Amino acid sequence: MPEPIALHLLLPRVPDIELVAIEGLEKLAHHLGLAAQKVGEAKLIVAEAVTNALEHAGGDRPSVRVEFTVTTDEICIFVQDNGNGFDPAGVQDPELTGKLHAPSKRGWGLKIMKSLSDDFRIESGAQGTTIIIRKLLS
Amino acid sequence: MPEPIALHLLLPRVPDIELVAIEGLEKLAHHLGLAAQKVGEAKLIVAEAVTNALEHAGGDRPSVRVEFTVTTDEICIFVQDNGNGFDPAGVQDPELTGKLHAPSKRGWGLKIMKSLSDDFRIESGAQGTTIIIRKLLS
Amino acid sequence: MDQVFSLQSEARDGCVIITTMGYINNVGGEAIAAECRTYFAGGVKNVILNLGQSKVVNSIGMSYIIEVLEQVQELGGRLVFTNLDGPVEKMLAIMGLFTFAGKEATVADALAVCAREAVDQGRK
Amino acid sequence: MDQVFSLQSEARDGCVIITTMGYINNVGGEAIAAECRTYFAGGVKNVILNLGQSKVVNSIGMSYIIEVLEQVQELGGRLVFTNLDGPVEKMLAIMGLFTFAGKEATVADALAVCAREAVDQGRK
Ligand SMILES: Nc1ncnc2c1ncn2[C@@H]1O[C@H](COP(=O)(O)OP(=O)(O)O)[C@@H](O)[C@H]1O
Ligand SMILES: Nc1ncnc2c1ncn2[C@@H]1O[C@H](COP(=O)(O)OP(=O)(O)O)[C@@H](O)[C@H]1O
Repeated sequence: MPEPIALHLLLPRVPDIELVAIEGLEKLAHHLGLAAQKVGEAKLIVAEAVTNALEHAGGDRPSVRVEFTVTTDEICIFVQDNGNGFDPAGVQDPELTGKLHAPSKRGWGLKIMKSLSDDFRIESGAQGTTIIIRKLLS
Repeated sequence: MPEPIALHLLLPRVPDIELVAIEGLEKLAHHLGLAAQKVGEAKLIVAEAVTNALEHAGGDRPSVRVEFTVTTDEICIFVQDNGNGFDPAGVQDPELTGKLHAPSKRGWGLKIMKSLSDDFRIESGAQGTTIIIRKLLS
Repeated sequence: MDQVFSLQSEARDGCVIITTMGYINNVGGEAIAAECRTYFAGGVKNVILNLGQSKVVNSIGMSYIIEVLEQVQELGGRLVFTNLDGPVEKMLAIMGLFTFAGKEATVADALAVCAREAVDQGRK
Repeated sequence: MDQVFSLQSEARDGCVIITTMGYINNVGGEAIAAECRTYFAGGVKNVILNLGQSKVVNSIGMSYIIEVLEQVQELGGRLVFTNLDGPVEKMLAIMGLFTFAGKEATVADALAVCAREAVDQGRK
Protein backbone atom coordinates (compact mmCIF):
# COMPACT_ATOMS: atom_id res chain seq x y z
CA MET A 1 0.00 0.00 0.00
CA PRO A 2 1.43 3.39 -0.93
CA GLU A 3 1.67 5.87 1.97
CA PRO A 4 -1.38 8.19 1.85
CA ILE A 5 -0.97 11.95 1.72
CA ALA A 6 -3.45 13.96 3.76
CA LEU A 7 -4.59 17.55 3.62
CA HIS A 8 -7.07 18.96 6.15
CA LEU A 9 -8.91 22.26 5.96
CA LEU A 10 -11.38 24.06 8.18
CA LEU A 11 -13.14 26.57 5.95
CA PRO A 12 -15.11 29.67 6.92
CA ARG A 13 -18.13 30.84 4.91
CA VAL A 14 -16.41 33.14 2.43
CA PRO A 15 -17.16 33.37 -1.31
CA ASP A 16 -15.21 30.91 -3.47
CA ILE A 17 -13.46 29.36 -0.45
CA GLU A 18 -14.16 25.91 -1.94
CA LEU A 19 -11.54 26.75 -4.57
CA VAL A 20 -8.91 26.63 -1.83
CA ALA A 21 -9.83 23.03 -1.07
CA ILE A 22 -9.91 22.23 -4.78
CA GLU A 23 -6.49 23.80 -5.26
CA GLY A 24 -5.16 21.72 -2.38
CA LEU A 25 -6.46 18.53 -3.97
CA GLU A 26 -4.85 19.60 -7.25
CA LYS A 27 -1.43 19.95 -5.56
CA LEU A 28 -1.66 16.46 -4.01
CA ALA A 29 -2.83 14.97 -7.30
CA HIS A 30 -0.10 16.68 -9.28
CA HIS A 31 2.54 15.45 -6.83
CA LEU A 32 1.30 11.88 -7.19
CA GLY A 33 0.88 12.18 -10.96
CA LEU A 34 -2.80 11.19 -10.92
CA ALA A 35 -4.92 11.06 -14.10
CA ALA A 36 -6.47 14.42 -15.04
CA GLN A 37 -9.95 13.05 -15.76
CA LYS A 38 -10.30 11.35 -12.36
CA VAL A 39 -8.87 14.35 -10.54
CA GLY A 40 -11.18 16.67 -12.47
CA GLU A 41 -14.18 14.57 -11.43
CA ALA A 42 -12.98 14.60 -7.81
CA LYS A 43 -12.75 18.41 -7.96
CA LEU A 44 -16.37 18.61 -9.12
CA ILE A 45 -17.38 16.37 -6.21
CA VAL A 46 -15.56 18.71 -3.83
CA ALA A 47 -17.25 21.76 -5.36
CA GLU A 48 -20.68 20.17 -4.75
CA ALA A 49 -19.93 18.86 -1.29
CA VAL A 50 -18.36 22.07 0.02
CA THR A 51 -21.02 24.29 -1.54
CA ASN A 52 -23.75 22.26 0.21
CA ALA A 53 -21.88 22.18 3.48
CA LEU A 54 -21.24 25.93 3.48
CA GLU A 55 -24.86 26.62 2.56
CA HIS A 56 -26.18 24.59 5.46
CA ALA A 57 -23.41 25.08 8.06
CA GLY A 58 -24.93 26.67 11.07
CA GLY A 59 -24.77 28.69 14.19
CA ASP A 60 -22.72 31.79 14.91
CA ARG A 61 -19.67 30.09 13.49
CA PRO A 62 -20.51 28.35 10.25
CA SER A 63 -17.54 26.20 9.36
CA VAL A 64 -16.81 23.25 7.18
CA ARG A 65 -14.19 20.57 7.70
CA VAL A 66 -12.65 19.09 4.55
CA GLU A 67 -10.17 16.23 4.57
CA PHE A 68 -8.45 14.61 1.62
CA THR A 69 -6.56 11.34 1.86
CA VAL A 70 -4.92 10.49 -1.41
CA THR A 71 -2.80 7.63 -2.73
CA THR A 72 -2.05 6.55 -6.29
CA ASP A 73 -5.01 4.15 -5.88
CA GLU A 74 -7.77 6.39 -4.58
CA ILE A 75 -8.93 9.81 -3.46
CA CYS A 76 -10.95 9.94 -0.23
CA ILE A 77 -12.98 13.06 0.42
CA PHE A 78 -14.49 13.88 3.81
CA VAL A 79 -16.69 16.96 4.21
CA GLN A 80 -18.44 17.84 7.44
CA ASP A 81 -20.63 20.79 8.38
CA ASN A 82 -22.13 21.95 11.68
CA GLY A 83 -25.61 22.58 10.28
CA ASN A 84 -28.98 21.15 11.28
CA GLY A 85 -28.79 18.08 9.06
CA PHE A 86 -31.44 16.58 6.79
CA ASP A 87 -32.91 13.26 5.76
CA PRO A 88 -31.06 12.13 2.61
CA ALA A 89 -33.75 9.48 1.97
CA GLY A 90 -36.27 12.29 1.65
CA VAL A 91 -34.49 13.94 -1.25
CA GLN A 92 -36.00 13.17 -4.66
CA ASP A 93 -33.76 12.22 -7.55
CA PRO A 94 -33.82 15.16 -9.97
CA GLU A 95 -34.89 14.83 -13.62
CA LEU A 96 -34.14 17.49 -16.23
CA THR A 97 -37.66 17.35 -17.69
CA GLY A 98 -39.00 18.07 -14.21
CA LYS A 99 -36.66 21.04 -13.76
CA LEU A 100 -37.43 22.69 -17.10
CA HIS A 101 -40.25 25.18 -16.49
CA ALA A 102 -40.07 24.56 -12.73
CA PRO A 103 -39.45 27.60 -10.49
CA SER A 104 -36.29 26.06 -8.95
CA LYS A 105 -33.83 24.32 -11.24
CA ARG A 106 -31.54 23.28 -8.41
CA GLY A 107 -31.25 19.93 -6.62
CA TRP A 108 -28.42 18.22 -8.55
CA GLY A 109 -25.62 18.13 -5.99
CA LEU A 110 -26.26 14.76 -4.34
CA LYS A 111 -26.94 13.04 -7.67
CA ILE A 112 -23.71 14.40 -9.18
CA MET A 113 -21.63 13.41 -6.15
CA LYS A 114 -23.06 9.89 -6.18
CA SER A 115 -22.63 9.48 -9.92
CA LEU A 116 -19.01 10.65 -9.93
CA SER A 117 -17.89 8.59 -6.94
CA ASP A 118 -17.21 4.90 -6.34
CA ASP A 119 -18.46 4.95 -2.78
CA PHE A 120 -20.75 7.59 -1.30
CA ARG A 121 -21.77 7.71 2.34
CA ILE A 122 -23.74 10.37 4.12
CA GLU A 123 -24.48 10.73 7.82
CA SER A 124 -26.76 13.50 8.91
CA GLY A 125 -28.22 14.54 12.23
CA ALA A 126 -28.96 17.51 14.43
CA GLN A 127 -25.21 18.08 14.89
CA GLY A 128 -24.58 18.38 11.16
CA THR A 129 -23.86 16.40 8.06
CA THR A 130 -20.84 14.34 7.06
CA ILE A 131 -20.22 12.96 3.61
CA ILE A 132 -17.49 10.46 2.90
CA ILE A 133 -16.62 9.71 -0.69
CA ARG A 134 -14.12 7.35 -2.29
CA LYS A 135 -13.00 7.73 -5.84
CA LEU A 136 -10.91 4.92 -7.29
CA LEU A 137 -8.14 5.86 -9.68
CA SER A 138 -7.91 2.72 -11.76
CA MET B 1 -14.45 44.48 17.48
CA PRO B 2 -15.33 42.98 14.10
CA GLU B 3 -15.99 39.22 14.17
CA PRO B 4 -12.78 37.41 13.10
CA ILE B 5 -12.79 34.97 10.19
CA ALA B 6 -10.64 31.87 10.64
CA LEU B 7 -9.15 29.42 8.18
CA HIS B 8 -7.18 26.38 9.37
CA LEU B 9 -5.02 24.08 7.26
CA LEU B 10 -2.94 21.01 7.97
CA LEU B 11 -0.50 20.74 5.07
CA PRO B 12 1.50 17.72 3.91
CA ARG B 13 4.99 18.08 2.41
CA VAL B 14 4.07 18.46 -1.26
CA PRO B 15 5.63 20.94 -3.70
CA ASP B 16 3.99 24.38 -3.78
CA ILE B 17 1.47 23.42 -1.08
CA GLU B 18 2.16 26.79 0.60
CA LEU B 19 0.27 28.37 -2.30
CA VAL B 20 -2.89 26.72 -0.99
CA ALA B 21 -2.51 28.55 2.31
CA ILE B 22 -1.69 31.77 0.47
CA GLU B 23 -4.77 31.37 -1.73
CA GLY B 24 -6.88 30.83 1.37
CA LEU B 25 -5.57 34.04 2.92
CA GLU B 26 -6.33 35.83 -0.35
CA LYS B 27 -9.97 34.70 -0.26
CA LEU B 28 -10.43 35.94 3.33
CA ALA B 29 -8.71 39.22 2.52
CA HIS B 30 -10.77 39.74 -0.62
CA HIS B 31 -13.98 39.07 1.29
CA LEU B 32 -13.03 41.66 3.91
CA GLY B 33 -11.78 44.15 1.31
CA LEU B 34 -8.30 44.44 2.85
CA ALA B 35 -5.57 46.62 1.32
CA ALA B 36 -3.53 44.85 -1.36
CA GLN B 37 -0.13 45.98 -0.09
CA LYS B 38 -0.69 44.66 3.44
CA VAL B 39 -2.20 41.43 2.16
CA GLY B 40 0.70 40.99 -0.28
CA GLU B 41 3.17 41.40 2.58
CA ALA B 42 1.22 38.89 4.66
CA LYS B 43 1.40 36.42 1.77
CA LEU B 44 5.18 36.77 1.66
CA ILE B 45 5.32 36.10 5.41
CA VAL B 46 3.24 32.96 4.87
CA ALA B 47 5.51 31.80 2.05
CA GLU B 48 8.56 32.12 4.35
CA ALA B 49 6.94 30.58 7.40
CA VAL B 50 5.43 27.61 5.60
CA THR B 51 8.57 26.95 3.55
CA ASN B 52 10.64 26.82 6.76
CA ALA B 53 8.09 24.69 8.55
CA LEU B 54 7.83 22.18 5.70
CA GLU B 55 11.62 22.03 5.40
CA HIS B 56 12.06 21.20 9.07
CA ALA B 57 8.86 19.26 9.79
CA GLY B 58 9.83 15.84 10.97
CA GLY B 59 9.16 12.21 11.49
CA ASP B 60 7.31 9.77 9.28
CA ARG B 61 4.50 12.25 8.89
CA PRO B 62 5.87 15.71 8.23
CA SER B 63 2.99 18.12 8.55
CA VAL B 64 2.47 21.77 9.09
CA ARG B 65 -0.45 23.47 10.77
CA VAL B 66 -1.39 26.92 9.45
CA GLU B 67 -4.09 29.10 10.99
CA PHE B 68 -5.26 32.52 9.86
CA THR B 69 -7.46 34.75 11.96
CA VAL B 70 -8.41 37.85 10.06
CA THR B 71 -10.44 40.96 10.80
CA THR B 72 -10.50 44.33 9.08
CA ASP B 73 -7.95 45.41 11.72
CA GLU B 74 -5.33 42.67 11.58
CA ILE B 75 -4.13 39.42 10.10
CA CYS B 76 -2.88 36.80 12.57
CA ILE B 77 -0.75 34.00 11.19
CA PHE B 78 0.05 30.85 13.14
CA VAL B 79 2.40 28.25 11.66
CA GLN B 80 3.47 25.13 13.53
CA ASP B 81 5.68 22.23 12.49
CA ASN B 82 6.51 18.91 14.15
CA GLY B 83 10.25 19.15 13.55
CA ASN B 84 13.19 19.09 15.98
CA GLY B 85 13.17 22.80 16.70
CA PHE B 86 16.11 25.22 16.87
CA ASP B 87 17.43 28.10 18.91
CA PRO B 88 16.23 31.32 17.26
CA ALA B 89 18.73 33.34 19.33
CA GLY B 90 21.53 31.39 17.66
CA VAL B 91 20.57 32.53 14.16
CA GLN B 92 22.72 35.37 12.83
CA ASP B 93 21.11 38.34 11.12
CA PRO B 94 21.97 38.06 7.41
CA GLU B 95 23.79 40.82 5.49
CA LEU B 96 23.91 40.97 1.72
CA THR B 97 27.62 41.77 1.60
CA GLY B 98 28.24 38.64 3.65
CA LYS B 99 26.12 36.50 1.32
CA LEU B 100 27.76 37.70 -1.91
CA HIS B 101 30.63 35.28 -2.65
CA ALA B 102 29.55 33.00 0.20
CA PRO B 103 28.75 29.38 -0.67
CA SER B 104 25.19 29.62 0.75
CA LYS B 105 23.15 32.70 -0.01
CA ARG B 106 20.20 31.60 2.10
CA GLY B 107 19.19 32.60 5.62
CA TRP B 108 16.73 35.46 4.96
CA GLY B 109 13.43 33.94 6.08
CA LEU B 110 13.35 34.99 9.73
CA LYS B 111 14.58 38.50 8.94
CA ILE B 112 11.93 38.98 6.27
CA MET B 113 9.13 37.68 8.51
CA LYS B 114 10.19 39.96 11.36
CA SER B 115 10.55 42.98 9.10
CA LEU B 116 7.16 42.54 7.45
CA SER B 117 5.21 41.92 10.65
CA ASP B 118 4.09 44.07 13.56
CA ASP B 119 4.50 41.34 16.14
CA PHE B 120 6.65 38.24 15.70
CA ARG B 121 6.85 35.44 18.24
CA ILE B 122 8.61 32.14 17.90
CA GLU B 123 8.54 29.16 20.24
CA SER B 124 10.79 26.24 19.45
CA GLY B 125 11.58 22.99 21.21
CA ALA B 126 12.11 19.29 20.65
CA GLN B 127 8.42 18.94 19.71
CA GLY B 128 8.65 21.48 16.94
CA THR B 129 8.45 25.15 16.17
CA THR B 130 5.54 27.57 16.34
CA ILE B 131 5.57 31.07 14.95
CA ILE B 132 2.82 33.56 15.66
CA ILE B 133 2.71 36.75 13.68
CA ARG B 134 0.41 39.76 13.77
CA LYS B 135 0.14 42.16 10.93
CA LEU B 136 -1.84 45.33 11.54
CA LEU B 137 -3.89 46.68 8.70
CA SER B 138 -3.97 50.35 9.54
CA MET C 1 -5.57 27.63 -9.94
CA ASP C 2 -9.08 28.06 -11.25
CA GLN C 3 -9.44 31.76 -11.15
CA VAL C 4 -12.31 34.09 -10.58
CA PHE C 5 -15.12 33.92 -13.12
CA SER C 6 -15.32 36.13 -16.19
CA LEU C 7 -17.04 35.88 -19.55
CA GLN C 8 -16.85 37.28 -23.06
CA SER C 9 -19.73 37.36 -25.53
CA GLU C 10 -20.16 38.03 -29.20
CA ALA C 11 -23.10 37.69 -31.63
CA ARG C 12 -22.47 35.95 -34.94
CA ASP C 13 -24.94 34.57 -37.53
CA GLY C 14 -27.91 34.76 -35.18
CA CYS C 15 -26.01 33.02 -32.36
CA VAL C 16 -24.53 34.45 -29.21
CA ILE C 17 -21.17 32.87 -28.42
CA ILE C 18 -20.39 33.02 -24.71
CA THR C 19 -16.89 32.09 -23.61
CA THR C 20 -16.37 31.65 -19.90
CA MET C 21 -13.17 31.71 -17.89
CA GLY C 22 -12.79 30.25 -14.40
CA TYR C 23 -15.12 28.77 -11.81
CA ILE C 24 -18.86 28.80 -12.57
CA ASN C 25 -20.88 28.85 -9.35
CA ASN C 26 -24.11 30.76 -8.66
CA VAL C 27 -22.43 34.08 -9.47
CA GLY C 28 -21.00 32.87 -12.79
CA GLY C 29 -24.20 31.03 -13.71
CA GLU C 30 -26.32 34.11 -13.04
CA ALA C 31 -23.93 36.22 -15.15
CA ILE C 32 -24.27 33.80 -18.09
CA ALA C 33 -28.08 33.82 -17.81
CA ALA C 34 -28.15 37.63 -17.65
CA GLU C 35 -25.87 37.91 -20.70
CA CYS C 36 -28.17 35.58 -22.64
CA ARG C 37 -31.27 37.57 -21.68
CA THR C 38 -29.69 40.68 -23.19
CA TYR C 39 -29.03 38.93 -26.50
CA PHE C 40 -32.50 37.29 -26.52
CA ALA C 41 -34.01 40.76 -26.14
CA GLY C 42 -32.00 41.74 -29.22
CA GLY C 43 -33.49 38.91 -31.30
CA VAL C 44 -30.83 36.22 -30.93
CA LYS C 45 -32.21 32.74 -30.23
CA ASN C 46 -29.23 30.37 -30.36
CA VAL C 47 -26.59 30.12 -27.61
CA ILE C 48 -23.13 28.64 -28.05
CA LEU C 49 -21.52 28.16 -24.66
CA ASN C 50 -17.73 27.64 -24.78
CA LEU C 51 -16.81 26.26 -21.33
CA GLY C 52 -13.28 25.20 -22.33
CA GLN C 53 -11.64 27.46 -19.77
CA SER C 54 -14.03 26.53 -16.96
CA LYS C 55 -12.70 23.29 -15.54
CA VAL C 56 -14.57 23.66 -12.27
CA VAL C 57 -18.30 24.35 -12.15
CA ASN C 58 -20.96 23.59 -9.57
CA SER C 59 -24.51 22.42 -10.03
CA ILE C 60 -25.99 25.69 -8.80
CA GLY C 61 -24.12 27.43 -11.62
CA MET C 62 -25.43 24.80 -14.03
CA SER C 63 -29.01 25.35 -12.81
CA TYR C 64 -28.81 28.79 -14.47
CA ILE C 65 -27.85 27.03 -17.69
CA ILE C 66 -31.10 25.04 -17.42
CA GLU C 67 -32.84 28.42 -17.31
CA VAL C 68 -31.02 29.40 -20.52
CA LEU C 69 -32.04 26.09 -22.12
CA GLU C 70 -35.66 26.76 -21.17
CA GLN C 71 -35.57 30.20 -22.80
CA VAL C 72 -33.84 28.93 -25.93
CA GLN C 73 -36.55 26.27 -26.28
CA GLU C 74 -39.28 28.88 -25.92
CA LEU C 75 -37.65 30.91 -28.71
CA GLY C 76 -37.32 27.86 -30.95
CA GLY C 77 -33.54 28.17 -30.87
CA ARG C 78 -30.68 25.93 -29.76
CA LEU C 79 -28.16 25.66 -26.94
CA VAL C 80 -24.81 24.10 -27.90
CA PHE C 81 -21.90 23.48 -25.52
CA THR C 82 -18.35 23.51 -26.92
CA ASN C 83 -14.77 22.76 -25.86
CA LEU C 84 -15.95 20.80 -22.82
CA ASP C 85 -13.34 19.52 -20.39
CA GLY C 86 -13.91 15.80 -19.77
CA PRO C 87 -15.14 16.01 -16.17
CA VAL C 88 -17.53 18.90 -16.90
CA GLU C 89 -18.89 16.98 -19.90
CA LYS C 90 -19.53 14.00 -17.64
CA MET C 91 -21.35 16.19 -15.13
CA LEU C 92 -23.59 17.75 -17.81
CA ALA C 93 -24.35 14.23 -19.09
CA ILE C 94 -25.38 13.16 -15.57
CA MET C 95 -27.78 16.10 -15.52
CA GLY C 96 -29.22 14.91 -18.84
CA LEU C 97 -28.45 18.17 -20.59
CA PHE C 98 -27.36 16.58 -23.86
CA THR C 99 -30.89 15.27 -24.40
CA PHE C 100 -31.94 18.83 -25.18
CA ALA C 101 -28.69 20.69 -25.84
CA GLY C 102 -25.96 20.07 -28.40
CA LYS C 103 -22.28 19.40 -27.80
CA GLU C 104 -19.55 20.21 -30.31
CA ALA C 105 -15.77 20.12 -30.19
CA THR C 106 -15.31 23.77 -31.17
CA VAL C 107 -17.23 27.02 -31.59
CA ALA C 108 -16.74 26.75 -35.38
CA ASP C 109 -18.43 23.33 -35.34
CA ALA C 110 -21.31 24.75 -33.30
CA LEU C 111 -21.73 27.68 -35.68
CA ALA C 112 -21.88 25.23 -38.60
CA VAL C 113 -24.60 23.22 -36.83
CA CYS C 114 -26.66 26.34 -36.16
CA ALA C 115 -26.25 27.53 -39.79
CA ARG C 116 -27.36 24.11 -41.11
CA GLU C 117 -30.46 24.17 -38.90
CA ALA C 118 -31.32 27.68 -40.05
CA VAL C 119 -31.22 26.43 -43.66
CA ASP C 120 -33.36 23.39 -42.75
CA GLN C 121 -35.92 25.60 -41.02
CA GLY C 122 -35.97 27.91 -44.05
CA ARG C 123 -36.84 24.94 -46.32
CA LYS C 124 -39.83 23.89 -44.22
CA MET D 1 -4.23 32.20 -7.77
CA ASP D 2 -0.49 32.51 -8.15
CA GLN D 3 0.15 29.87 -10.70
CA VAL D 4 3.05 27.58 -11.38
CA PHE D 5 6.33 29.27 -12.30
CA SER D 6 7.40 29.96 -15.87
CA LEU D 7 9.80 32.40 -17.52
CA GLN D 8 10.49 33.99 -20.86
CA SER D 9 13.85 35.44 -21.91
CA GLU D 10 15.14 37.58 -24.71
CA ALA D 11 18.49 39.27 -25.40
CA ARG D 12 18.45 42.93 -26.47
CA ASP D 13 21.27 45.50 -26.61
CA GLY D 14 23.67 43.38 -24.56
CA CYS D 15 21.04 42.73 -21.87
CA VAL D 16 19.04 39.62 -21.17
CA ILE D 17 15.45 40.45 -20.25
CA ILE D 18 13.90 37.76 -18.09
CA THR D 19 10.16 37.94 -17.47
CA THR D 20 8.80 35.61 -14.82
CA MET D 21 5.27 34.40 -14.26
CA GLY D 22 4.01 32.91 -11.01
CA TYR D 23 5.55 31.86 -7.72
CA ILE D 24 9.33 32.04 -7.40
CA ASN D 25 10.60 29.49 -4.89
CA ASN D 26 13.78 27.36 -5.11
CA VAL D 27 12.64 25.83 -8.41
CA GLY D 28 11.87 29.18 -10.03
CA GLY D 29 15.01 30.81 -8.60
CA GLU D 30 17.21 28.02 -9.92
CA ALA D 31 15.55 28.32 -13.35
CA ILE D 32 16.29 32.06 -13.45
CA ALA D 33 19.93 31.49 -12.45
CA ALA D 34 20.33 28.75 -15.08
CA GLU D 35 18.81 30.97 -17.79
CA CYS D 36 21.23 33.77 -16.87
CA ARG D 37 24.24 31.42 -17.00
CA THR D 38 23.33 30.51 -20.58
CA TYR D 39 23.24 34.16 -21.62
CA PHE D 40 26.45 34.97 -19.69
CA ALA D 41 28.17 32.16 -21.61
CA GLY D 42 26.99 33.90 -24.80
CA GLY D 43 28.62 37.19 -23.81
CA VAL D 44 25.69 39.03 -22.18
CA LYS D 45 26.56 40.78 -18.92
CA ASN D 46 23.45 42.78 -17.95
CA VAL D 47 20.29 41.25 -16.55
CA ILE D 48 16.87 42.90 -16.51
CA LEU D 49 14.52 40.95 -14.30
CA ASN D 50 10.82 41.75 -14.83
CA LEU D 51 9.04 40.31 -11.78
CA GLY D 52 5.74 42.08 -12.45
CA GLN D 53 3.79 38.85 -12.78
CA SER D 54 5.40 37.23 -9.73
CA LYS D 55 3.48 38.54 -6.74
CA VAL D 56 4.61 35.75 -4.45
CA VAL D 57 8.29 34.82 -4.05
CA ASN D 58 10.20 33.23 -1.22
CA SER D 59 13.65 34.02 0.10
CA ILE D 60 15.13 30.75 -1.13
CA GLY D 61 14.10 31.77 -4.65
CA MET D 62 15.64 35.19 -4.05
CA SER D 63 18.91 33.59 -2.85
CA TYR D 64 19.41 32.46 -6.47
CA ILE D 65 19.01 36.07 -7.52
CA ILE D 66 21.90 36.93 -5.19
CA GLU D 67 23.92 34.38 -7.19
CA VAL D 68 22.93 36.18 -10.40
CA LEU D 69 23.96 39.51 -8.84
CA GLU D 70 27.32 38.03 -7.88
CA GLN D 71 27.94 36.85 -11.45
CA VAL D 72 26.82 40.13 -12.99
CA GLN D 73 29.28 41.94 -10.71
CA GLU D 74 32.11 39.64 -11.75
CA LEU D 75 31.32 40.39 -15.40
CA GLY D 76 31.21 44.15 -14.76
CA GLY D 77 27.53 44.23 -15.73
CA ARG D 78 24.31 45.28 -14.02
CA LEU D 79 21.21 43.65 -12.53
CA VAL D 80 18.03 45.74 -12.78
CA PHE D 81 14.63 44.74 -11.40
CA THR D 82 11.50 46.07 -13.12
CA ASN D 83 7.71 46.16 -12.67
CA LEU D 84 8.01 45.20 -9.01
CA ASP D 85 4.82 44.56 -7.08
CA GLY D 86 4.87 46.62 -3.85
CA PRO D 87 5.29 43.75 -1.36
CA VAL D 88 8.05 42.07 -3.40
CA GLU D 89 9.85 45.41 -3.69
CA LYS D 90 9.70 45.77 0.09
CA MET D 91 11.12 42.27 0.55
CA LEU D 92 14.03 42.93 -1.83
CA ALA D 93 14.70 46.19 0.02
CA ILE D 94 14.83 44.29 3.33
CA MET D 95 17.44 42.00 1.78
CA GLY D 96 19.47 45.08 0.79
CA LEU D 97 19.39 44.17 -2.89
CA PHE D 98 18.90 47.73 -4.14
CA THR D 99 22.33 48.68 -2.75
CA PHE D 100 23.86 46.70 -5.62
CA ALA D 101 21.02 46.21 -8.09
CA GLY D 102 18.87 48.73 -9.94
CA LYS D 103 15.11 49.14 -9.87
CA GLU D 104 13.09 50.67 -12.69
CA ALA D 105 9.39 51.00 -13.40
CA THR D 106 9.50 49.26 -16.78
CA VAL D 107 11.77 47.13 -18.97
CA ALA D 108 12.10 50.09 -21.37
CA ASP D 109 13.43 52.25 -18.51
CA ALA D 110 15.89 49.52 -17.56
CA LEU D 111 17.12 49.19 -21.15
CA ALA D 112 17.68 52.96 -21.26
CA VAL D 113 19.73 52.80 -18.04
CA CYS D 114 21.89 49.99 -19.41
CA ALA D 115 22.38 51.82 -22.72
CA ARG D 116 23.45 55.02 -20.86
CA GLU D 117 25.96 53.05 -18.80
CA ALA D 118 27.38 51.39 -21.91
CA VAL D 119 27.97 54.88 -23.40
CA ASP D 120 29.58 56.07 -20.15
CA GLN D 121 31.87 53.05 -20.06
CA GLY D 122 32.76 53.62 -23.73
CA ARG D 123 33.87 57.21 -22.88
CA LYS D 124 36.25 56.07 -20.12
N1 LIG E 1 -24.99 19.47 4.10
C1 LIG E 1 -26.33 19.57 4.09
N2 LIG E 1 -27.01 19.95 5.18
C2 LIG E 1 -28.36 20.04 5.18
N3 LIG E 1 -29.12 19.76 4.11
C3 LIG E 1 -28.50 19.36 2.99
C4 LIG E 1 -27.10 19.24 2.90
N4 LIG E 1 -26.78 18.81 1.65
C5 LIG E 1 -27.93 18.68 0.99
N5 LIG E 1 -28.98 19.00 1.79
C6 LIG E 1 -30.42 18.94 1.43
O1 LIG E 1 -30.57 18.14 0.28
C7 LIG E 1 -31.16 18.86 -0.78
C8 LIG E 1 -30.55 18.45 -2.11
O2 LIG E 1 -29.19 18.83 -2.17
P1 LIG E 1 -28.45 18.90 -3.54
O3 LIG E 1 -28.76 17.67 -4.30
O4 LIG E 1 -27.03 19.18 -3.29
O5 LIG E 1 -29.12 20.11 -4.33
P2 LIG E 1 -29.33 21.64 -3.90
O6 LIG E 1 -28.35 21.96 -2.81
O7 LIG E 1 -29.09 22.42 -5.15
O8 LIG E 1 -30.76 21.74 -3.46
C9 LIG E 1 -30.94 20.32 -0.43
O9 LIG E 1 -31.91 21.14 -0.99
C10 LIG E 1 -30.99 20.29 1.08
O10 LIG E 1 -32.30 20.35 1.52
N1 LIG F 1 10.73 25.78 11.59
C1 LIG F 1 12.05 25.60 11.81
N2 LIG F 1 12.49 24.46 12.39
C2 LIG F 1 13.79 24.27 12.62
N3 LIG F 1 14.75 25.18 12.28
C3 LIG F 1 14.37 26.32 11.71
C4 LIG F 1 13.01 26.60 11.43
N4 LIG F 1 12.93 27.81 10.86
C5 LIG F 1 14.18 28.28 10.77
N5 LIG F 1 15.07 27.39 11.29
C6 LIG F 1 16.52 27.56 11.41
O1 LIG F 1 16.83 28.93 11.27
C7 LIG F 1 17.71 29.14 10.18
C8 LIG F 1 17.39 30.44 9.50
O2 LIG F 1 16.12 30.33 8.87
P1 LIG F 1 15.72 31.35 7.75
O3 LIG F 1 16.06 32.73 8.21
O4 LIG F 1 14.32 31.13 7.40
O5 LIG F 1 16.65 31.04 6.51
P2 LIG F 1 16.92 29.66 5.73
O6 LIG F 1 15.75 28.76 6.01
O7 LIG F 1 17.02 30.04 4.30
O8 LIG F 1 18.21 29.13 6.26
C9 LIG F 1 17.58 27.91 9.32
O9 LIG F 1 18.73 27.65 8.57
C10 LIG F 1 17.27 26.83 10.31
O10 LIG F 1 18.46 26.35 10.88
